Amino acid sequence: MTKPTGRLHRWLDSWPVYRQLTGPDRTGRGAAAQSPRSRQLHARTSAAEPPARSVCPYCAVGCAQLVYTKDGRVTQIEGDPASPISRGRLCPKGSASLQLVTGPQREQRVRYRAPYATEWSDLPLDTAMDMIADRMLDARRRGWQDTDADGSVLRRTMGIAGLGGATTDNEENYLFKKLWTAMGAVQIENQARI
Amino acid sequence: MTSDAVTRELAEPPDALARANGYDEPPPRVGFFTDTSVCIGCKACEVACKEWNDVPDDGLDLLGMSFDNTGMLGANSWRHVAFVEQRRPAGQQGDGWALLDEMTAEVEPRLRAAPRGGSELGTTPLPTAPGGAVQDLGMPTFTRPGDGTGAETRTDFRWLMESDVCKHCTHAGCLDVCPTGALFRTEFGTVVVQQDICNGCGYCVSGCPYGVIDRSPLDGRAHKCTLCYDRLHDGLTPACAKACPTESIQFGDLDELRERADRRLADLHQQGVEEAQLYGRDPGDGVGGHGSLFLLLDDPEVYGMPPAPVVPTRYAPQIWRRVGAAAGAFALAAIGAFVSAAVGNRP
Amino acid sequence: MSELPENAAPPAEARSYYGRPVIKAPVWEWPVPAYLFTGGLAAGTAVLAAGADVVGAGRLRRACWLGSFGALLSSIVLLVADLGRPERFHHMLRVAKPTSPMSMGTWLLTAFGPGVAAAAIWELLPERWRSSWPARLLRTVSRGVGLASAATAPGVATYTAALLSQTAVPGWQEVREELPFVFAGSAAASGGGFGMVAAPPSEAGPARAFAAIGAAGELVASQVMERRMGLIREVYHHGAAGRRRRGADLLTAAGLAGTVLAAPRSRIGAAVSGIALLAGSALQRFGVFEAGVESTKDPRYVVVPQRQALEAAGRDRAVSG
Amino acid sequence: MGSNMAECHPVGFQWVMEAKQRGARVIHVDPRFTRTSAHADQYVRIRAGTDIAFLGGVINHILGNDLDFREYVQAYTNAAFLVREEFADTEDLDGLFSGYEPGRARYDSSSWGYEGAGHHPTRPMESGMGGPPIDMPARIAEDPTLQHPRCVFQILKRHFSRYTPEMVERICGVPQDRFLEVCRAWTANSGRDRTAALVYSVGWTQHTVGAQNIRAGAIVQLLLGNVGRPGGGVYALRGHANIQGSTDIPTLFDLLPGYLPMPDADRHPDLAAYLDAMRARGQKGYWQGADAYLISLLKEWFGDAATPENDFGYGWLPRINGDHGTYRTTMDMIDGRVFGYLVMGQNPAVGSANGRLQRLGLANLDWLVVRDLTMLETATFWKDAPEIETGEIVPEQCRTEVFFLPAASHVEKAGTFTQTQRMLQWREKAVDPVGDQRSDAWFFHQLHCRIRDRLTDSTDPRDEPLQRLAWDYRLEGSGAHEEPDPDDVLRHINGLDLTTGRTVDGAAQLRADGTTACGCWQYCGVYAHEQNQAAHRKPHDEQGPYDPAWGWTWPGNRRVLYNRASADPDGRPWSERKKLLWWDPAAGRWTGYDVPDFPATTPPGHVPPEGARGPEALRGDDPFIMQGDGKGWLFAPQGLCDGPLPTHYEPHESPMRNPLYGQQSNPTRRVYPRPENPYNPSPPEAHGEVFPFVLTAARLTEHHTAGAMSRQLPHLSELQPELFVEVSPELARMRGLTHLGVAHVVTSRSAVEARVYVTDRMAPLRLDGRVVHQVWLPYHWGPTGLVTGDVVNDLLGVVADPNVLIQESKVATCDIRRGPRPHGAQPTGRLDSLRARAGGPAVAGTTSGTAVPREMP
Repeated sequence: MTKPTGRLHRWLDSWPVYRQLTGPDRTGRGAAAQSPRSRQLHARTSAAEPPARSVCPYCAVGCAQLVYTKDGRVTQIEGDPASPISRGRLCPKGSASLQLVTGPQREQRVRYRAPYATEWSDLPLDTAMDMIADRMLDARRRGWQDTDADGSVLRRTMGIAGLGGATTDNEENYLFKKLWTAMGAVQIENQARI
Repeated sequence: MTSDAVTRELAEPPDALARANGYDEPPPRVGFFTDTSVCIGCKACEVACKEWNDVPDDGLDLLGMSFDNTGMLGANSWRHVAFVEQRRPAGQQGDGWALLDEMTAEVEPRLRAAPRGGSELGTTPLPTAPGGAVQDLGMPTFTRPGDGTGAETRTDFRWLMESDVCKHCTHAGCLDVCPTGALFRTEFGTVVVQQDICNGCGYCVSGCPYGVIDRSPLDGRAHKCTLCYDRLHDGLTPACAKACPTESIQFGDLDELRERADRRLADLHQQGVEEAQLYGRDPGDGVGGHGSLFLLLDDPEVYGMPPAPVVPTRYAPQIWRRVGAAAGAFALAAIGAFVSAAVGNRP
Repeated sequence: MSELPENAAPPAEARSYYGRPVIKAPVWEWPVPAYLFTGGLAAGTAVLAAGADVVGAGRLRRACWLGSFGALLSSIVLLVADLGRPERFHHMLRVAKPTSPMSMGTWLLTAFGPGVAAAAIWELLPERWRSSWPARLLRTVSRGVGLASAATAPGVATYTAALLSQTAVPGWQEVREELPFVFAGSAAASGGGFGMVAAPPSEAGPARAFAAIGAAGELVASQVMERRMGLIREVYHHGAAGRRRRGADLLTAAGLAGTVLAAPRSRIGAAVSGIALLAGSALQRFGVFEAGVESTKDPRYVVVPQRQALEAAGRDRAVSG
Repeated sequence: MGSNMAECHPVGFQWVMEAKQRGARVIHVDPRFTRTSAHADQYVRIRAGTDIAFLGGVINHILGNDLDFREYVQAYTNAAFLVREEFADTEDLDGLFSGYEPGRARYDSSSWGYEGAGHHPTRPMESGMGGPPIDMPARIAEDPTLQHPRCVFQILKRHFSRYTPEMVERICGVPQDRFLEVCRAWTANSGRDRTAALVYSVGWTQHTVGAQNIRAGAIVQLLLGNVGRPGGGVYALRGHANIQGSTDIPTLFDLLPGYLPMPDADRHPDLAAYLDAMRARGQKGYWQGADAYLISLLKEWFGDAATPENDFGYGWLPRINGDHGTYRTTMDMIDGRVFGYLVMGQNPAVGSANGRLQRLGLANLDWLVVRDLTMLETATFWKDAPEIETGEIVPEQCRTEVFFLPAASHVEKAGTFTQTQRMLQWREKAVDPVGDQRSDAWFFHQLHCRIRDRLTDSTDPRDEPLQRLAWDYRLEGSGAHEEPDPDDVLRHINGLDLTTGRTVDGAAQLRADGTTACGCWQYCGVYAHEQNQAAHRKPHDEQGPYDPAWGWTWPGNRRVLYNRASADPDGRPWSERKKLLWWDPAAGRWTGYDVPDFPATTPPGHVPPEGARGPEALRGDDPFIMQGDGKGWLFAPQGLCDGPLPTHYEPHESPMRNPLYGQQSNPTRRVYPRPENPYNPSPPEAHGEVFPFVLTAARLTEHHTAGAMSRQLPHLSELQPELFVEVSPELARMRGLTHLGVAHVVTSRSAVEARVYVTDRMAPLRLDGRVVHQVWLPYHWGPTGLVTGDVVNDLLGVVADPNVLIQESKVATCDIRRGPRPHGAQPTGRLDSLRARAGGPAVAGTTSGTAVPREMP
C-alpha cells in the first residue's frame, strides 16, 4: 500500500499548489514554483570536453580564449581567466567569436565565378586547386622579368600578387612568404601597411 | 539608507531571502555590482549574454541615441548599455543642464510615435517624428565655439556609459504578479523566468517598475536576465560579468558587493566625484534593494531608470481592501436592487 | 476642468534618457479591456440571475444565466487569446499566489465558472427533458452552484481593478483607490443593462434598479477618481482614452436617465437604455485601459511622482533629523 | 595620442583603467571625443594630422625648461654626438633638410651623419628594419656637456625652438593652457621615480608623416627617460590578431623574415654585397649577425641545395627595385600588368584607401583567388561594386575569374598569433573544419605540391628554386586534408642545428657557415629545448609580474625591450619603485624580473676591446642594442627618408597653410596622380575652399575593420547597424544637417552617404584666426552583410609616407551636404564638376613639384 501512496504523493507533489500547501514556500514564489527542468539546469560547458586553449582572432591584444566543444562542434567560446593579458575578459567582438565560428554566414563550399559570368557556380575543391596552380604558373611566366633596363638581375615575376597575413598564423605566413619568394613573386602585402 | 534599514540588513543572514522562499540550506544571495564610473561602453556584456543564452538579435536599427542602438532592456536584450552625452565636466557637480539637446530633441518625438512608446526599441526603426524634426532649439547658447582661446572653449563635456540589467529585486514586482509560477525566486536569491512554464500572460511586463522584462514577439514568452542561473549551478560567473573588460560589472555575494559598492562610493566622493551615487543599495527602498547594485554618476532617470520605484505588491493590501469594499458594495447593490424592486412592485 | 488641482504636480521638466519610457507599455491588446467588460458583465448578470431565481423571476433568470454564460465563455476566449502561449493556459492553475491578482482572479473564475455553466446548461435544456430525473437533479445542483457562483460574482466584478492597479503602470496604479468602485459600478450597470435588454420590463425591475445603482456609482466613482488624480490626469483626458472616457460618461449618464425615466414603461426605452449602459461600461474599460497604456509612454508619469516622493521623504528626514 | 584604445583595444584598456584607479593620470589627445576620452583625466582636441606640431611643442617645452631626465639622456641617447658640419636644418632651409633633390623628391642623406662616421645612403624599402648601417669610428665625436652647437641636443633644441605653445595653438587648435597642462603632466612623470607610457595606433601611422609621428613620440619619451623602464615605453597598439606576426614573418614585399631586407636589384647583386650592406665596419649591435640570420634562412628554405658554393641559394631570390606596395600593385592591375591576385583574410575592396581604385584593379585581373570565412566584397565586386551602378564595371564584360575558397577559422587549426606586445601565443585546434573549409597552411601546401608536380621535368633555371625548395614538414591529416603540422613549421621557424638535428635555443647560436637553418632569427627560442614555448600557459596568478611562463615574447622572451635602461649607468635601479633589472656585484651578473636584453654577465661599466664589432662592441651602458651606436636616437642620422628629425608638415590635403615653413607638406611623400586617384587641392594651391572640412575615419568597438568578421554577425551588427557621420552642432547648423537625417560626404574621389549624428563629441577648432570643422565616419560598411552601407574608404585618395609606404587615411579634406548622394551614373559627372571647381583637370591633384613618384622599371 505504500507504493501507490508514494506515487500519489509524487504526483501530487508535482503540483506546485500542493507543494505550497505542504511546504515552507506558502506564497508560491520560490521553491514551490521551481520546475524540475530549472532544478537540473547546468552550464553547457560543464558537460563539454576539456576546452581548447585559443586566442581571439580579432585585434592584436591577444586575449586568451577557451573553446568548448561537444561531439565535434563548438558550443561556447569565452575568455581564459589564466591569461596575464586579458584575465578572462573579452570585448564584444571576442565575445561574438562563437557566432563568428559557428554562424550560418560561414561559407562551406568553393564558389567559382567564370569570366563574364553573372552568378556563382560550384566547383570541386580539388579542381579549383588544379586550376589555381595552372593559373599561378601561367601568370608567373607571363610576368617574368630577368633583368631591368640596366641589366641588373631581377629574377622575378610581376604577374602575380598576394595580399593578406594579419589574420593568418605565423606558420602559414611563413609558408606563404617562402613559396611566393621561391616562385619569384615579390608583390606580397598585408594589412600592416593599410 | 535609513538606520532601521541598516539594522534590518545586519540582522539578515545572506541567505534569508532564499530561506523565506522555501529553500533549505541555500547558498548566499548573489548579484551584480555595476560600477558605471569604469564602464567603457564596449557592449561586451550585451554580446556575451546573447552568445551564452542564445538570445536573438534585437533588430538592426540605428536609434540615434549616442552609441546606444539597443534602446532598452527587453525580451531580447538582457543587458543594455546606455550612453549619455552631457555638457558638463566629469567629476564636478554642474548646475543642472537643461537636458534638451539636439540628439534628445530629435529622438524623443520619434519615440512618442513609436509602437508601445518605444518599448520595443531595437525591433523597429524609429518612425519619423510627426511634424518633422526640430531644427534650432533655442537652447542656452554658448560663445561661438572656438571663439575663445582659453578655458571658455567648449570642452566641458562628459560621456556616461552604463550597462543596465535586471535588478533582481528583493521584492520583485514581476515575480509577485506572475500567475503561473514561471517567475520564481531561486536558491541564489535571484529572479528567473522558467521557460518551460511561462505562458506569456504578460502580467510581469507591467508588474516591473523598471521596464526590464518583456514578452518576446518571437516565442510569446517573457524573457529577462537569469543571472545565468545555469552557470550559477556550476559555480561559474555570469557571462556578462566574466566578459566585462574593466570590471564595471562585478559578480559576487551580495553582502560583499554592497561593501565593495560602499567603498567605491567613498573613494569617488573623496576624489571629488560628488555626483556619484549608489542605486538599489538600500534594503529599505521601494523594492527592498536590488540584487544588482549600480554606482551611477547622475540621477537614475538620466540613464532611463526610475528614481524611486516601489514594487506594486506594496499596494496590494490597500488595493484588496478597496476591492473588497467595492465587491461588498456590488453585492449590496444587487440585494438592494431586488429589495427595492420588490418594494417597488408591492402595490 | 483644464486647471490642475492644487495637489497635482506641476508639469515638471523631468530628466530622462532621450525621453525614452522608463517602464514597458503593457503587452496586452484589445482582448484584455474586452475581457474587463465581459468579466464584469458575467458577474453582473450572474447576481441578477441568482436573485431572479430566488425571487422567481423566470425570464430574467433565464436571460441572465445565459447572458452570464455567454460573457464567461467570451471572457475565457479573450483571456486565452491574449496569452503569448495560449496552449499553456492551464499553467495558470499551477500555483495559487496571493500576491498575484491574476492568479487570484484565475481561481475566482474557476470558482465562478462551473456554477454559471451548470445553471446555463439547465436553462438550455429543452422543455420536454426537464421533467426527467437527471434534469431534476441538474436543476437542484445547478441552483446550488449557481447561487454559489453568484456569491463569488462580486469578486469577479471587482478583482480586475486589482489586476490593473497592482502594476507599475502609473495610469492604473495611481487610481487604485477608486478603480474598484468604478469597475464595480460598471459591472453592475452592464449586468443591469443586459437584464433590461433581455428581459421584459415587467420582470426587469431588479435589473433596472441594479443598473441604476451601478451607473450612478460608476459616475460618482469616476468623478472622484478624476478629481484625485495628479499628473496622470493628462492621460485620462487626452487622446483616445479621453474620448472613450467621455463617451462612457455620456452613455452611462444617458443610460441612467433612460433607466429611471423610460425603461420601466417602454420595452424599447429599456432596450436602448440597456444598450447605452452596456456600451458605456465597455467604453469605460477601454478608456481606463488605454489611459494606462498611454501613461507608460512618457517617462514623466513615472519619474515626476517618484522624484516628488523622494523630495518629500528628504524633507521629512530633514524635519525629523 | 593617435589611439582610441578603449574602443579599439577594450580588453587592453583594462590596464589603463586599473592604472587610473591606482592614481595614474590619463591624457587623451585626439580629433574626436571617443570612449577613450570619456575616461581620460584630460581630453585634448587636436586637428587631425598635426601630431608632430603638438609633440614638437612638448619637446620644446622640455628643452626650453630643462625638464629632460638629464642623466638618462646623457648616458643612453645620442644627445652628445656631433653631427656633420654640412648638415642644415629645416630652420635654415624653410622646411627642408640639407640634401634635398627637388627633381626626385628625395633626400641625399649623407649630410645627416655623425661627424667622423661612415655613411650609407638611406633609400626607401632597401634596408629592412635595421636601416642602413653606420660605419663606426672608434669613438664618435661627442660633447658630454651637450653645449656644442652641432651636438644632437643643441640641434634638437634649435629645430623645435619655434614649436611654442602659441604655434601649437595655431596649428593644432589646442588652447595654450590646455597644451601646457599636458606638458606639465607629462614632464612631471619623468625621472628616477616616475615614468609615463605613450600609446599610439594607426592614428599616428596612417599619415604622410607616419614614421616621423612615432619618432616624435619616441624623442619625448627618450628625453624624459621613459624607454626601457617599467611603466614607460611607446606602445603601438596593432589592429589584427597577427598583424605583428605578419610583419615579423613578413607577408610584405620589402622584407625577409626577421626584418632582413629583400634583396635589391642595384645594391645587393650577390650575397657578399648584401651582407656588406648590412654590416658596416665597426657597427655595434645585433644587426652584425645578419650573415648568420640570412644564411640560416636560406638553409631553411633551400635545404641541402643551399651551399657555400652557390651563395646558399641567394641567387634564387627575386629582387625588388622600388615601390611594389599594394597600391602600386593595384594601379598595375588597372594597367594590365598584373594577371593574378591571391587575397587571404583581407577585404581591400572595402578596407583599402580609395576603394574604387581597388575594385577597378580587381575587375582587370585574369583571375582572383579569395580565401575567407565569409563571402565579402572583394570576391563579389563583379556583381555588387558601386561601380556597377555607375556603369564602370559591367558584369557581362568583366573577365576576372574568381575562386572563392572557404577558410578554416582560428579554432579549426593550430598555430601562433603574435600579439601587439610581440608575444607569440599558441592556439590549440578545437574542431575540424567542415566542407571545403581549409587552413591557409593546407592551401599553400597543396599549391606547392601541385606546382612541384608540374615542374618536375622543367629545365628552366627560373624553376630551380621551386624544385629545390625544402618542404619536408611533418604532415598531419590525410588525403584531401593533408597539411603541414604547424608545430613542425614553428620548429623550423625557430631553427635547427643541422649538425645535431635539434632546435637552437637563441639567435646567438645561429652560424653563417650553413650548419644552422632558421626561418626567422627573431623567433629563435620560441622552440628552445625542443619545446613549443609559445604554448606555455602558466596562469598569471601563479607567477610574477612579468609572467614569463605565458606565451613567448621575441626576442628571447624578454618582456621589456632595451631593459638595460631600467637601471642607471652604474647598474643600480633608478629607484626602488621603478626597478626591473639591476647589476648584482656579488654574483657578477644582472638580476631582476625580466630577461636581460644583453649578456647577463656584462658589467655596467664594460668597455669593449678595440676593434670589437656587433654585440661585443656594445658598452656596458649601451641599452639600445639594435642601434649601430647602442644609443637611443633623438636624432636619426640614418634610416629615414624624410629627415633626421620630425618636422611639422601639413597633411597632403589640408585646409590651411603650414604656418611654420614655406614647405607645406612632406616633401618626399609618395603621390600617385592618375585619373582614378585625384587629390583635393590644398594651400598654397587655389580652390581649397571647395573641400573646406577635415575628414577622418576610424573604427568602432562593435565592428572589425572592413567588416567581414562583424557585419555578418547579428550580435555585432545590431550594435552598430548603419553607417553614420558625426558632426558638431555648429557644423550641422552651417550645413543644415539634422540628427538622424541623411547627408553625404564628398571628396574628389567619391561621395558617401550616411546618417547624420549631431553630437557635442565633435567640436570645431579655432586656429590661426579661423574655425576649422572636422567630421568623421566609421569605415566598416560595404554592400554585403547583414548591415550594409557605402564604402567610406572610397573617399580617400592614395598618398603615402615615403619610409614605409603607408597611406594617409587618417586625414583628408571633404565637404558634407544634406540629403542622399547622387545615384546612378550621376556621381562621376557630379564629382567632375566639383573637381572642375577645385581647379583644373581632375588628375592634376596637388601640383607640389617636390613630390613625384619614383619611376617604375
